[in-house]
Amino acid sequence: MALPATRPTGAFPSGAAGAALSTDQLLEIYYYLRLTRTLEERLVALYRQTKVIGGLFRSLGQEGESVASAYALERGRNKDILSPLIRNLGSMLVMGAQPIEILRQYMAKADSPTRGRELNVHFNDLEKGYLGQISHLGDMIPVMAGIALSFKMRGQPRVGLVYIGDGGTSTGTFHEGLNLAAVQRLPMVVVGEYNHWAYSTPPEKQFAVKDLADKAKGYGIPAVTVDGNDVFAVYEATKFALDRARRGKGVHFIEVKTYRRKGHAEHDDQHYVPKDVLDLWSKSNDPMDRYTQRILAADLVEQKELKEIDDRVRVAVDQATDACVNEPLPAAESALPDVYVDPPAAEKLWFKAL
Amino acid sequence: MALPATRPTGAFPSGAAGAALSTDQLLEIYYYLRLTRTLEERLVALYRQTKVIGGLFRSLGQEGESVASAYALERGRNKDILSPLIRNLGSMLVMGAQPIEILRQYMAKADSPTRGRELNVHFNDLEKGYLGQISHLGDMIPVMAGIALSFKMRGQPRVGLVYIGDGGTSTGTFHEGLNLAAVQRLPMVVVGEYNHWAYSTPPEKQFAVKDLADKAKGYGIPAVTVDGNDVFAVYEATKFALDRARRGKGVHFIEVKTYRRKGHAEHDDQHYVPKDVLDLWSKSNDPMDRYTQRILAADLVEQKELKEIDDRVRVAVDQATDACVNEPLPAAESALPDVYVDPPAAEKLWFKAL
Amino acid sequence: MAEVTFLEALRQGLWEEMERDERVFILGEDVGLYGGAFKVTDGFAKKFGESRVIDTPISEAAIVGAAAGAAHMGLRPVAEMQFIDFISCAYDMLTNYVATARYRAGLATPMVVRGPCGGYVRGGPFHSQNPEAAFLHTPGLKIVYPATVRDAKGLIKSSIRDDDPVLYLEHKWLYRRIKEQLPEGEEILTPIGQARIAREGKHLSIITYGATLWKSLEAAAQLEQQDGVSVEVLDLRTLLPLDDAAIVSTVKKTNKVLIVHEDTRTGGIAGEIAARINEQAFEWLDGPIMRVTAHDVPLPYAPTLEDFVLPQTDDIVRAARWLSKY
Amino acid sequence: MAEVTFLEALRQGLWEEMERDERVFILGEDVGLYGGAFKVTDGFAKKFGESRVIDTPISEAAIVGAAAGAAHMGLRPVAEMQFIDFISCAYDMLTNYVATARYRAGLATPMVVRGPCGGYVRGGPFHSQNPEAAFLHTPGLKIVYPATVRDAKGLIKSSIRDDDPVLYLEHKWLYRRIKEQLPEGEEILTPIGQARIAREGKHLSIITYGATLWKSLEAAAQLEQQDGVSVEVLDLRTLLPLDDAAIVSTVKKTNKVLIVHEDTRTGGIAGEIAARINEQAFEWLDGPIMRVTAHDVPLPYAPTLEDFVLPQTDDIVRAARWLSKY
Ligand SMILES: Cc1ncc(C[n+]2csc(CCOP(=O)(O)OP(=O)(O)O)c2C)c(N)n1
Ligand SMILES: Cc1ncc(C[n+]2csc(CCOP(=O)(O)OP(=O)(O)O)c2C)c(N)n1
Ligand SMILES: [Mg+2]
Ligand SMILES: [Mg+2]
Repeated sequence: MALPATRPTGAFPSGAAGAALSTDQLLEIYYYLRLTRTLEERLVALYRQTKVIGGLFRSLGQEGESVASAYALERGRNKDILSPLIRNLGSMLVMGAQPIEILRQYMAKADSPTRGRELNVHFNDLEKGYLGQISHLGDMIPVMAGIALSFKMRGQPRVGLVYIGDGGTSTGTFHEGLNLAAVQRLPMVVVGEYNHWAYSTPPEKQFAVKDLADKAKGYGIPAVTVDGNDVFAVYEATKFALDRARRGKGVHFIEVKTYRRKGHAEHDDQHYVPKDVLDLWSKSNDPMDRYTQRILAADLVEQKELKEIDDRVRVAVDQATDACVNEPLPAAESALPDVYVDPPAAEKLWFKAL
Repeated sequence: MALPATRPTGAFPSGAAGAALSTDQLLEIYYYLRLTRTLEERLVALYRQTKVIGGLFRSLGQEGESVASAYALERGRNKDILSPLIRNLGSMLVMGAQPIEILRQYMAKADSPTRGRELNVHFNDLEKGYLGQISHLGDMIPVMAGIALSFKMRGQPRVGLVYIGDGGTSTGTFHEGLNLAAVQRLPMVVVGEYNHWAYSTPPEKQFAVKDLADKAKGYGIPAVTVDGNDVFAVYEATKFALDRARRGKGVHFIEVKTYRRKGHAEHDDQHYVPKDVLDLWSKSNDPMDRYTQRILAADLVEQKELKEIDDRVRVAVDQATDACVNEPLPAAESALPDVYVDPPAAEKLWFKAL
Repeated sequence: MAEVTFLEALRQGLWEEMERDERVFILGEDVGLYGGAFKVTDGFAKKFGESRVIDTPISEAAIVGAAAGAAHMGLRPVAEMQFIDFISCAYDMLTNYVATARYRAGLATPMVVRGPCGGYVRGGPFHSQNPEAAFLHTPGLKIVYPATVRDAKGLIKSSIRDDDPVLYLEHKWLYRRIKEQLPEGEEILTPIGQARIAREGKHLSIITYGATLWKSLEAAAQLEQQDGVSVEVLDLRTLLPLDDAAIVSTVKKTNKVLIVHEDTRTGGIAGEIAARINEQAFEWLDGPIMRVTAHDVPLPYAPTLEDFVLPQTDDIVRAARWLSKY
Repeated sequence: MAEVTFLEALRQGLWEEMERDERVFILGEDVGLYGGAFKVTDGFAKKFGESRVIDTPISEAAIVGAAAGAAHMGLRPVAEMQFIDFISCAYDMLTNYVATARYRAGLATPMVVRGPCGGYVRGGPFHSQNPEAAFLHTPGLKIVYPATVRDAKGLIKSSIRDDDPVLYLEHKWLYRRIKEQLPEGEEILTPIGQARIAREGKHLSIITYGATLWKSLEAAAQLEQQDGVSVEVLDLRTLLPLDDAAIVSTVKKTNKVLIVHEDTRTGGIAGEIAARINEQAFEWLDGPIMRVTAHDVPLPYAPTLEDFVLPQTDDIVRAARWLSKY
């Protein structure tokens, strides 16, 4: 399968994988898309109420590639492992992260997955199959290479999928990790998100190649560029790459062309982004719109079913919010344990006891 | 000019640049080839006499690419800048480093360029146009990018040339520096030395592409692969790349295919290198032999002239050795000055004064 | 005179040096048209042109390395780390290449690496770091750490003019929180290597820098009022090289020392200061040199946790009270 | 019993753990067929196969990062740095990703990073480094530093079995210089976090580790003989977490402390130790805690320079003599 480099227009490529998806699956994908968007909208509301403690990062316009790529994985215990970035909320939800976990993380609640220690989507559940990133861009590539190495060493039919932004590909760790994985022919898929911005920096100040996929040529691994706002194209490309990796053929690079429709974080008014470009992407190239139109137009699902999901999601997000918004922050001294297994807690400093 | 990827065989490609070189220049190139080899042989002798303090690194078999690439530069004050690696002794000599400086460095003499502080070819003369490396592979790529950036900012018609080994291309700093230089279209030339080994590691464990030149594709810069043991081919390719960079066209990557004919360092018996391969390279693909045969066969120079150079070199190396071999090591307290401009010297520790 | 913030003072210092000396240029991520994540270089690209205010790829090692190369050629680069936490990606380049250049090879490398550091702002473990201790161990590098508006300006200017590489740490909690009247038209240059007595006192010395200077001053005021304890506060300003004379002199004056820093305790800079005091003023000590620092954990995100982990004014008060009674 | 070198003991420890636990594997540059630059893993690829002894590209950050990923999945990687100087290239990965993993995200990351460190061997500034101080400031990481043949073995084995990431520093000057009889067949495990009294004494304590342990023992013998001064020598063995109990106990016994380390002075680990002693045993001190360390310069290559810059037995003797008379 040689997927063509599709341009991010409103046109729908007629992929084969779409047909392979059952109605339930199509609806499930819709569910995750909707959940991502609704949950983020809720986070914006909470952010404005200053209930979100730190920054808020949006994936608006990128939910399609996140959900579709994760949906192609084998999920569950001892299956594939995925490492998301800040804009891959959709991927995490697909992998089984719960809305309440996300809400608690952003609000630094005591019962959040990291017990208030780390922010936003920086958390893991290796049982469910996701490994949170650290802030330092690029670092997750070598780490995922190590995970994939463990699969290879143990002969497990598992694959590791890791995301990298157009900006993140400039880091040394991206290079070192991808090269190591390529040489070792590890079962790893890299999804490069060409969303046109790295904070305020456009691609032409980030690299001198046209496509991220060009970078794969330096590692001797295959690459494909797909329309990142076409759920089917991303799903199809990822499936292919995963199958290939699972068969021991090594690393595969998938470039998804998409657009970051919000600022780098909620505080960034993105004045550097041309208004008309933003409009174009939001009006005629929204991944959810395109997906919805397509499954409706092909009579694969009914409008009513989608409406039901929308309602279900709204209720779920409401309930999750209500359940945790007034939860306490972690107790101060809970900051001390688990730096090491042994000693079990950091020493409480002398002046605290005076 | 699209130079073909030449295989490292004994055949001589008929480059155009050879013709452009005057007899004096051809003899000068021969001089530097001979000087490199003779000086290294002298260093081996001194090493066996334990006069060399640390390790000894040989460039046997790689003198051609070193000398030819450096020879293509514009040399002298405020001209091009070159940054050599441990196996680019030839390049440094072309740039004007003196045999006695090399000898003193290896023997850590008080009057060595670094006054006994750094080893082997790790020293600079920015007036002459060379910047010594540090051990950490890859680091010189960003540094040279910064030098080239200064040329661009000041509108100077100067170029920076930097070497990187096949192993060194795996480092994060190689990636970051080359990408930055490519994006900024800096006047920089990178010579990638495919010498088949990185210590004991062969290329297929170092990267998954065939040629180092493939790596350039990920940076949006042109690349060429040349027969590194063909002095003319390397000279020609470098000249072309330098001219292009000087005209503001940005970074150029030159891969030289060659062979490391000695172990990683003198202590390494290179038992992991097949004997027959070594023999083949030394018997039928020695860069000096090929160069000599070619200029003789084409009647460009006379045997007598070469012989004179050989003698001259021997005398020069003898004299340099005699002049410095018994020189003193640096005085102990000369270790303290020049950590900073101010304070001018590190504090002498209290227990030394007791 | 005009009242300016810490951030504005830093901005002014950079601006003045860019105007004064055309060899000065800025490079980093989003420093150009966007003006930097914290707007420190806002308006610079417009004024000085994109060739002197360079947006780079996300490549900290390349940023620092390229700055070094340009510095060798006589330019005066100022490299921004978007957050100082990312200097870890250039650790090799800064410690091995840059810091050693003069010593090992006689190379001049006049350059500044600067970036926002420090906590108290809910930034979590990777946007709140205090990297000074990791670089204290680097002969050839200088480290400055302004705590006041005046020094924000005076130290960036001195750093740019210094002939050696300088790591300039700017605490983001101070950016917009503190303000000061600065004279216009006057050249403000804070000498590198000189600490400053931020408050005179008799009974006990607090040695500190950065954000905890303000917490220490608060504590000192409280102690004066509530306990009648007179606390001297020394603002180090330069961490490498340390101003031994100023440190020793305050110890000899008060005979009791509390070292306060925001960084984690083990391996923090307080250890070095304690060792030096011990060596140079042991006989003058009327009590142990004590430390108020962060707990030895990565800095957590939740306010309750962060506030507990980082040293607070109350902690300083309690510790100083204890020591004053020793 | 068989007499083995330090290097051989380390090799045995690695070998035994590879045999005992199939989750253990090795990765690094030239560790496979070549057996490592210093031959620590000589014969391992042949015995355990290339899939458990992996030759990597020259990519320290990827080596450390991949080790972490594999460790999360339950393996027990041992990552070799060809020289420990190159760990600087993985500084971000080790301090930010690896060391914080358990704390920030509940991730188990049982892995060892090891490599030859230290000077006295004419390696010049980039093949002689002592990186411990740069990592002392890293909650979540352990640092061990064997000085004896027995501990070379005992600590590598304990490090591999430890459930947290361990930086294992092996001094290359010791590799073939020291020998010891080791029992065969007996399991040698040195507990992490415990210092060891290498020589009992009464008048003065030397706290040290690594190569300078041997120089300190030499000095102690000389002082005993020539001056009748009885010196206790404490071999730290683990640098993070420090064994406070052992440190405090020797101080309380002798009341005078000399801290000796090979690393440069400013920002070296001696500062931390001095601060702790000060805090925990101030009243027991009969003199200032003094340091014998390297000078604050990058380590030069020439023997005359290196010998002057690094602490020598004579320096320790002179310093201890001075302190004993204090
Ligand atoms: C090593 C490193 N340097 C700098 C940063 C600061 N930073 C955070 S996000 C970001 C831009 C990332 O752009 P990209 O990789 O394209 O991801 P996107 O935000 O577009 O999803 C930067 C510079 C960082 N996190 N890590
Ligand atoms: C960052 C870094 N890691 C490891 C080393 C140790 N080392 C020195 S030379 C070398 C092999 C270099 O191979 P290559 O780049 O191909 O150069 P060559 O020796 O073939 O000229 C290695 C691994 C180093 N110098 N720097
Ligand atoms: Mg992006
Ligand atoms: Mg090589």
